[in-house]
Amino acid sequence: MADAMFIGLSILTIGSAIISLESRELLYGGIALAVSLLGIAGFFVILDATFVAMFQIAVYVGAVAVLVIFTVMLVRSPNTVTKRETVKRKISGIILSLAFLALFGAFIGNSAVSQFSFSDAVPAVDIKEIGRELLTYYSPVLIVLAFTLAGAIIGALALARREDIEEKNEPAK
Amino acid sequence: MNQPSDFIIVAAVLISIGIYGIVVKRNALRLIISIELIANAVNLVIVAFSRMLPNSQGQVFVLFSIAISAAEVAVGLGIMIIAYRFYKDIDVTEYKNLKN
Amino acid sequence: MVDIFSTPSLVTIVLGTVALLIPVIDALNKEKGSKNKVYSGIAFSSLVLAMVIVITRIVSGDTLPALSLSSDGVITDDVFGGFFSIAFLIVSIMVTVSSWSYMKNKSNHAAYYSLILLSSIGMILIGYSTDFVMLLVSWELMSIPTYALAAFSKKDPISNESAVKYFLFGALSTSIIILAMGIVYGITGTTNIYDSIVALSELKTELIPFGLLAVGLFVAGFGFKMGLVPFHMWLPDTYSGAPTTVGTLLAAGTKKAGFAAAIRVIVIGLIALNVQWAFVLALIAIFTMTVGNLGALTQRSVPRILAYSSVAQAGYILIGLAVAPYAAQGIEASLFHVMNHAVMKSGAFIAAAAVIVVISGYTLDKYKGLGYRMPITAIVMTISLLALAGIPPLNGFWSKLLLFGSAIDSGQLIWWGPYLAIAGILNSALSLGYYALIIRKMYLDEGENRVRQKEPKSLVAVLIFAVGFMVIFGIWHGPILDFASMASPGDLTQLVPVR
Amino acid sequence: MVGTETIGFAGLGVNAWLIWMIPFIGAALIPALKNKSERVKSYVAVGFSLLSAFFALSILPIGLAGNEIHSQIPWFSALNLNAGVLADPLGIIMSNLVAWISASIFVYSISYMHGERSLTRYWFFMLFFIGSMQLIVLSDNLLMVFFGWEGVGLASFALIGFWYTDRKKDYVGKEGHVVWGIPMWASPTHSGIKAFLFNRVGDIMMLSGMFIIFAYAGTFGFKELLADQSWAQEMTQQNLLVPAAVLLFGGAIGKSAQFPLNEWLLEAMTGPTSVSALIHAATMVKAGVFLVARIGPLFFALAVFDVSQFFEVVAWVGAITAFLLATQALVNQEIKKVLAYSTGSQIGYMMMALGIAGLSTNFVDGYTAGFFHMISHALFKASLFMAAGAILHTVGSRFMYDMGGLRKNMKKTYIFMLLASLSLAGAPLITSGFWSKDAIFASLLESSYSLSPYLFTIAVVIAVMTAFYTFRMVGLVFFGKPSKNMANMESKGQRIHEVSKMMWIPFAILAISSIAIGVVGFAFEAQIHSLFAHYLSNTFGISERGEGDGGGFLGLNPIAAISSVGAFGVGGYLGYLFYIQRKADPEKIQENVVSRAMWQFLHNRWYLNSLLYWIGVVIPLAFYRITYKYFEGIFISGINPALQYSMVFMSKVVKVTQTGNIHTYLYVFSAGIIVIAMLLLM
Amino acid sequence: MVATFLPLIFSPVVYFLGKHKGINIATWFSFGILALSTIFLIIPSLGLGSGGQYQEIYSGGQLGHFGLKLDGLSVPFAITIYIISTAVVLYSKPYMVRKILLDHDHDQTKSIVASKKDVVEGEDGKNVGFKGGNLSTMVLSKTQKSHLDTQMGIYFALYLALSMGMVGTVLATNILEFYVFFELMIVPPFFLIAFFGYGDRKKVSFVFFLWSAVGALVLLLGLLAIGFFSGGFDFDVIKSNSSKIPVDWIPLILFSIVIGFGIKLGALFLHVWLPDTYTQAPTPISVVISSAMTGIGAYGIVRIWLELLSGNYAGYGIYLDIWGVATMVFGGAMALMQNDIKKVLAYSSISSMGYIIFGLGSESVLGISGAIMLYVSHGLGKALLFMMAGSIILQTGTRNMDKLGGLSSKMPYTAVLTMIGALTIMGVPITSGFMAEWVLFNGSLQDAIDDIDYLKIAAFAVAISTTVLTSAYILWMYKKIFFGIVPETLKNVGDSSRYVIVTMGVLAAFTLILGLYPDLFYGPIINYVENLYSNSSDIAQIKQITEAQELRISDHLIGGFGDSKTNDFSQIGTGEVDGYSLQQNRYL
Repeated sequence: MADAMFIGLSILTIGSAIISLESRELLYGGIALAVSLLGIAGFFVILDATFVAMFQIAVYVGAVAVLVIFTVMLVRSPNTVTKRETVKRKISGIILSLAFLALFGAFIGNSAVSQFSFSDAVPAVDIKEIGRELLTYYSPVLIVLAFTLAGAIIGALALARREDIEEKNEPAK
Repeated sequence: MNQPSDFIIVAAVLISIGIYGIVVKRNALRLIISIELIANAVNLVIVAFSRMLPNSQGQVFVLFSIAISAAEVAVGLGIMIIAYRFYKDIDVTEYKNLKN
Repeated sequence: MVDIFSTPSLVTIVLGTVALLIPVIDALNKEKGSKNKVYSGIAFSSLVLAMVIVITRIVSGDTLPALSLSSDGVITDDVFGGFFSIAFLIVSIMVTVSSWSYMKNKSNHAAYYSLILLSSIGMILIGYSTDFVMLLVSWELMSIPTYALAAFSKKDPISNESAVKYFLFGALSTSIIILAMGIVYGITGTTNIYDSIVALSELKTELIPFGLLAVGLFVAGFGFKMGLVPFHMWLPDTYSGAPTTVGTLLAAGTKKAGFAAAIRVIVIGLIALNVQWAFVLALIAIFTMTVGNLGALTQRSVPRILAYSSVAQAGYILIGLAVAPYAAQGIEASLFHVMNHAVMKSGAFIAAAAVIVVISGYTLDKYKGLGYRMPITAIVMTISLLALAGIPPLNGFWSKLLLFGSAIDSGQLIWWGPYLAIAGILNSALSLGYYALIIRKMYLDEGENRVRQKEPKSLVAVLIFAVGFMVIFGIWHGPILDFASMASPGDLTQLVPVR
Repeated sequence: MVGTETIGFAGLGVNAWLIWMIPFIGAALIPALKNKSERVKSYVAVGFSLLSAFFALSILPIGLAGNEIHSQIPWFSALNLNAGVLADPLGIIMSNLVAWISASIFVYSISYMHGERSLTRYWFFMLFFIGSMQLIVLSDNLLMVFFGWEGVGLASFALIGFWYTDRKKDYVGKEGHVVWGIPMWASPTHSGIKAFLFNRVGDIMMLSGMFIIFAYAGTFGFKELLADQSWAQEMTQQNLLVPAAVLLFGGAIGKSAQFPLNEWLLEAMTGPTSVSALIHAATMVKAGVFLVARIGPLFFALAVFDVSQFFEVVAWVGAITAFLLATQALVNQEIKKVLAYSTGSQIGYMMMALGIAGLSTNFVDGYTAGFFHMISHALFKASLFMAAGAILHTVGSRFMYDMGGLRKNMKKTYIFMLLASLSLAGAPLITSGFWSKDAIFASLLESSYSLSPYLFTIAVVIAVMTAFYTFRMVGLVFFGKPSKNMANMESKGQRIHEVSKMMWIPFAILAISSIAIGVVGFAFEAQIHSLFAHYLSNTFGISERGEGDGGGFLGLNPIAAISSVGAFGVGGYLGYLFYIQRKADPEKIQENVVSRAMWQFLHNRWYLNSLLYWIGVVIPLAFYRITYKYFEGIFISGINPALQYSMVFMSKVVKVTQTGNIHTYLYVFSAGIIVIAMLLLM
Repeated sequence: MVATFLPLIFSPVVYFLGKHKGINIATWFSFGILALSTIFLIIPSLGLGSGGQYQEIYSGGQLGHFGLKLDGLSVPFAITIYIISTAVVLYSKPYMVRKILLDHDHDQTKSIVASKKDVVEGEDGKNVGFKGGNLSTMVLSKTQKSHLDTQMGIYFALYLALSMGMVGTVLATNILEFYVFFELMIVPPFFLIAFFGYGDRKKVSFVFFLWSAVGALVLLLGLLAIGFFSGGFDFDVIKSNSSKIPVDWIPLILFSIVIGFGIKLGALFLHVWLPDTYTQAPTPISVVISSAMTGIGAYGIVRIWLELLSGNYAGYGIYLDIWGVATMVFGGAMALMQNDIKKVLAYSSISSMGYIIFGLGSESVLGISGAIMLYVSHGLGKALLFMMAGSIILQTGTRNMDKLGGLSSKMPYTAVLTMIGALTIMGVPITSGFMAEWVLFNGSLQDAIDDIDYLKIAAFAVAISTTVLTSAYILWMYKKIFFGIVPETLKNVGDSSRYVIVTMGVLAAFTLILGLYPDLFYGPIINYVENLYSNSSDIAQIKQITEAQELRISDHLIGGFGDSKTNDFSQIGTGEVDGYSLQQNRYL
């Protein structure tokens, strides 16, 4: 069963990823991104990482994608939609991405990665273990993460804050 | 089927798409979207490894990674919004004041 | 778990508290008006306190010697971290103090200093990390505030553009780093660096290409921060576009954090794969030096010259990394140059900042006759540039000397070692072209006038500190060199069982 | 036989030291008298020269007794070199000759240089010259000889260019006379430089020779060289002995104006005539002869090693020079230059004699002949020059066609010049020139050298020419009608009169002594001969073949005497016919194509001067100019811009890639990852 | 040996003195410092005698010990440097005062637009009969005065730093220390030329700086290789461990050393920077860099190659020989082509450096000693000539030889002193030049003969012939300046100021003293070089007089005057009679 589900998820994820980039309307792109992220969450579920999947949905789909969509709506203007990329650039981009694929293929093919396998004998990671790791070994990281998020918030706030006082002095940009 | 390499291949495809996006797309938001795709693909790889080993550290890693991406995006979008204020546009090809 | 009284914890606590307190104070304070000096003062004192902590810990000998790795924690308290901490703290202090004048007429001071402090924490923790995850999060703690800082001049499209470029690159490279870490995790089963060293040394041959992919991705990910060619392209734009103090932080601080991470991860962590990466790093080093210097040669804007110059300097530092497995003094030399370059580049950038503040010019033409208009700034700029060029007896000379020397030393084991030294030497010669050009403009060309301008006190203080550092530790290079050799892990081949 | 050797300044040694030191001290003092009157300077200078001469006289008895003084002081201890004086008979006689001739010329100078500016300089260099010359004569090693050697060169340079403002009247040569694009006239400073450089060429040869010897012997001292001859053995094994000797002789070629470095002497006549008399006739140019006289026996004494080639070189160089210059003297129009040609030619005789000495079994004969000729030549040539100076002083022109008929106006000058000229021409029996030339002829005839008959023939031909041009000169100057120039002067009210006593007495003395020696020529020659025979045999161990026959004197060789007399007769008669009696008009030469071509050839100095200029100056300069223009100007100067442009170009390339477009950046970033990953995989 | 650092320590002091107390005090203060340093330097040197060494080691560190050492090699160099430096301080005063004032006036009168115009051209036009000695009587405006004081302060400060750098280089005991000083001595001239030079001074100083720095960097490569392979940077360590250097590295190291020092020496192909620099530098600085600084390259070659890597010297000598000869000829030939006094002298310096290189390549004790001595001699001689050029510029306002002539009547003292300098350069006896050159050539020829190497002999022949060329251009220059008719424009020219004459006189006296009594320097030099190669068969040794002869002389020392029966040379003569007669038979 997992096979079919895997293929379906793959198609969903990859397809929506393509759509998110190639859709004419940026808004649809945002939505497609959310779908793609959901697909990833699905993969996580397949991989027995439900906690991570939940986190993915909460943070990525719930926060990031929504944030993107909001931004899309905020910055929406005719320009953002009409400009298209030239074919030349597209082709070079495709070449690069294919090169990347080839690179990964080469590395995977050259190494023993393709022989990796999941051993069903070993049980999947327990959520509790994750928690324990988080609170013991990784506890300093958690604190640092807190600082990181604080930094992001402070930074975002500082950027988003409209500097009305100064802007009055300088009406025209 | 359903071997780790399958997940890695999916991730590789996603990364390639992301790479395509960042070198082709003019819209700054699409660039962010591309980067997010790459980040997710990477997470997928790690979770796959985590399942394969099996090892809890990978999942913890991914948790941090997701959180970081979120923080990054927040700041990134802030920057984009300011950029939009200047140019009334978020076409990154317009941002060419600094060159040479 | 980590000892709360270890250096990184103490520093994090001190700086973190202050960093979070500053915006809070600002939010509570309803009174309008600039609080620049106050915040600057607070930030400065906390940084000094952190510095005192680091130094006391090292001097008292409570820290672990050299570069220590263990599997029981994500951070360690070793001299290597201490060395980088001191370098970063010096830069942060210089940036903070100079911002006192530089940010006078700008807004949002609380956030500004807070971000600087947070970024400093990030940089410091990178130096202490022993775990990929810790490294990653510290990396981001360092990066994210600087994205915001780069865009800090909100009325300036240039600043914004630099931030856009920086951000996109940064986000991409973060993903690359995560991928690399994921691969290493995948083939070793651990995120701890020490464990992965052990695991890698027993790596199956079939998996080596996969490990090499990780190396490549690491090089790209960290190389973005370090400004290595071909990952350097954002760098000149951002360094020159961002507010100059932020440029200082980026050039002198975060760049070095890249090296700290690279030493921790690539040189030490992936030492087992040295045969492959050493040569590639060497190639990159040569390209980096050359491109950096060539790029700087015909620039008209001084911050941009300095930006390109820091690309080139990254190449020099990379020499030490590349030959580290083959020359006992490689890492030591790199560390030495990291410290020196932090001060030299800060000095130069802050001098440029002073020029922007005082005569609001940054092009070479504006620098004409600067020797008469802003004598202190000009002399500091001169000394910094000479130090960057490696003119003895300034400190830059000694570290370059050691770098080239270690490259030559490695020639006993690898054929390409000496070519690194030759390339470095030729590039040093090339770099003189633009360093001397700036000096020439400042002293020899007639400017608009010869009226002496008032130079801001805080900037002058920083500049004098920088000059003092460069000259004193140039003539008396012993202490820093000894410190660097204390911090360096020594003979790397002894570190790990080589396959 | 007692040779005296000392370390330091003990005993008589100090006199030998003082001979050359006193002039130097005097020279050092002269500048201190800068602001004193001309008279003070002059008398101080003359005083010093006389003092030196008296010291020379004081050691003369030692020399005549065949003894020697050798005194050394440590000097260059790092190389174990000592400074020393070596006053052997050769040195002592030469030293006296130099001292006394120079003293008389100094006296002459007081009057001759009266009223000139920069007398300080004049006296300084004159004294400096004497000091250096005595240093050459008396020093005991080649290095110190070289010191003096360069010292006289320097003084010569300074004095040739004494009139450094280059007024037209101080030039030499006929203006407008251009051969092969090379001007044949020269300004004093030009001549000075020319003289210096020609000498320099000789000097480097001499230095090379010295160095080769030093490399083997480790010393420069004559005594040391003679004492331990293992060096010569080593050098012979390397085939270096003859080259070294010839190189040393190269110095003599330069200094004595021998072929092919003869040209400087003619232009050296731009100096004041007193200088010409002292330096370029009586003393300095003899330094080369003296050097050969110094080293000749040394090499000859190394008889086990074959150095005959060296003497062949000496002899033939002498012969060629003598012939070359004598022919040119036939046609020259300037009185001083005629004398200068004659000087070079006579020195050629001396070289011939010294060379043939080494080629014959009887070394002493040729040696004595050469040295005797040197003495007699010094006397009469100094006298001739001073007399010529007196004439120039009066007439104000250096060209002989501006003179004429001076016999009446300047009687004393005429008489004494005639006496000296006779000596030069070799008037039989009463002149020293006759005896010395005769000795040379004799030694040539007696030589066992296979080519000596040719040398003898050449020598006789030269003697004919000598007599001819001597009479030509006397005729042009003193006989015939007064020239236009003189008429002009008379018309301007300038009386052409006899020179002052101070001027004519010195050359009178020299001319008379020349004749005096000639009168007792035979005895004098015998005296010198026995002296040198002793000297050579004692010092160098060169024994006389015929010593056992008693007397050991070469005697009056009838063939030599006859040919000498005949040469004088033929040459003198022709000269008399053309220029004194003026029976035949020398202008007729112009009418005949062959003779005109010959005249032209001689007048253009065998094209030798031009050739040397082309080789030594014009072609190198052109080459340098090309180098300067193309190599230095384009290639070397181009390095900087080329580097600059290439770097700037590459910098531009880097800048072009920095497009400012983030897509480019990201593209490069991504591609970079691929490249690096592939590199790693390799 | 605090002497070395005195100038550096006091260099800022001089700046402030100059700025606040005026130029006289600054001048005499600088002079005092340098004179004091010279004395400090000479005292230990005298103690050395002709051998031994005096060493001070100061501090240790990872990179080795830093000390200062005086031995047979560094003594001549150090003393020459300090003597010239000291003398030039005094010389600088009148010269620089005039130069600065002229520039200042120039700046005032001329708009910035016209700033490209050549300063020298501007000077050519007018003839200022300005006497440096009469400064005190000149009325200076206040701004002029303060400008002058400041500028002179800067000048002397940089000047002291320069002289310190040069002395430090030759006294260093550690290759890194050596390198530091080596670099240190190129920075002050850069500023000095840029501030006070002529013509396109900015560009020239730039070129000078770049080339020197490039040379230094190339050198650094070699030094580092030496240091790292031999396990230490101290001379002593390297010397004892030089065999550790891998053989295949030797050519590379030597190459970098030779190129590095070659640039400093201005050897052919690497002389690009030299002519312009010498020409456009202010004359006192031309004096110092030409006579003292350039030759330090020779010191470097001797010290680092010949001494430290002595095992690898022989065999490469011929290349140095040929290069030296080419440089000599080239420099001399180019000097003949010039019209500008200083340019002639600049090319002449190239030529002289060619002599030195030639000497160093001679692979003989004497050749190397001669080359070292030639440094001293060239220093003194070239200093005199450059000073002459300076005083000509000072007095006439031009340095174009076509516009000069007959000056020996106007400037008799200068003419005489110049002649001494010229003789020194030409290598004519009683000047130190001859003493240097003959030893040099002698050594070279000795080596050539020892090796029976025709290439070397040919090189020697060309080299010694080049002395003719040297004489030619020097005399030609002398003739053009001092001989001939005085041009109308120069009728009012007088002799140089007392400062100039006295300084030149002192240097002239030194060259004469050395010419007469070369032991002063040759003692230590030859001793040093002999020690270097006492065991090497590849290096031509000095041929000593055999013991028998030594004995003979000492016999006389005891026996004294009058007692010399022992030296009957006739014995020698009779011993060879047979051989003699044998030879004669050929002609019979």
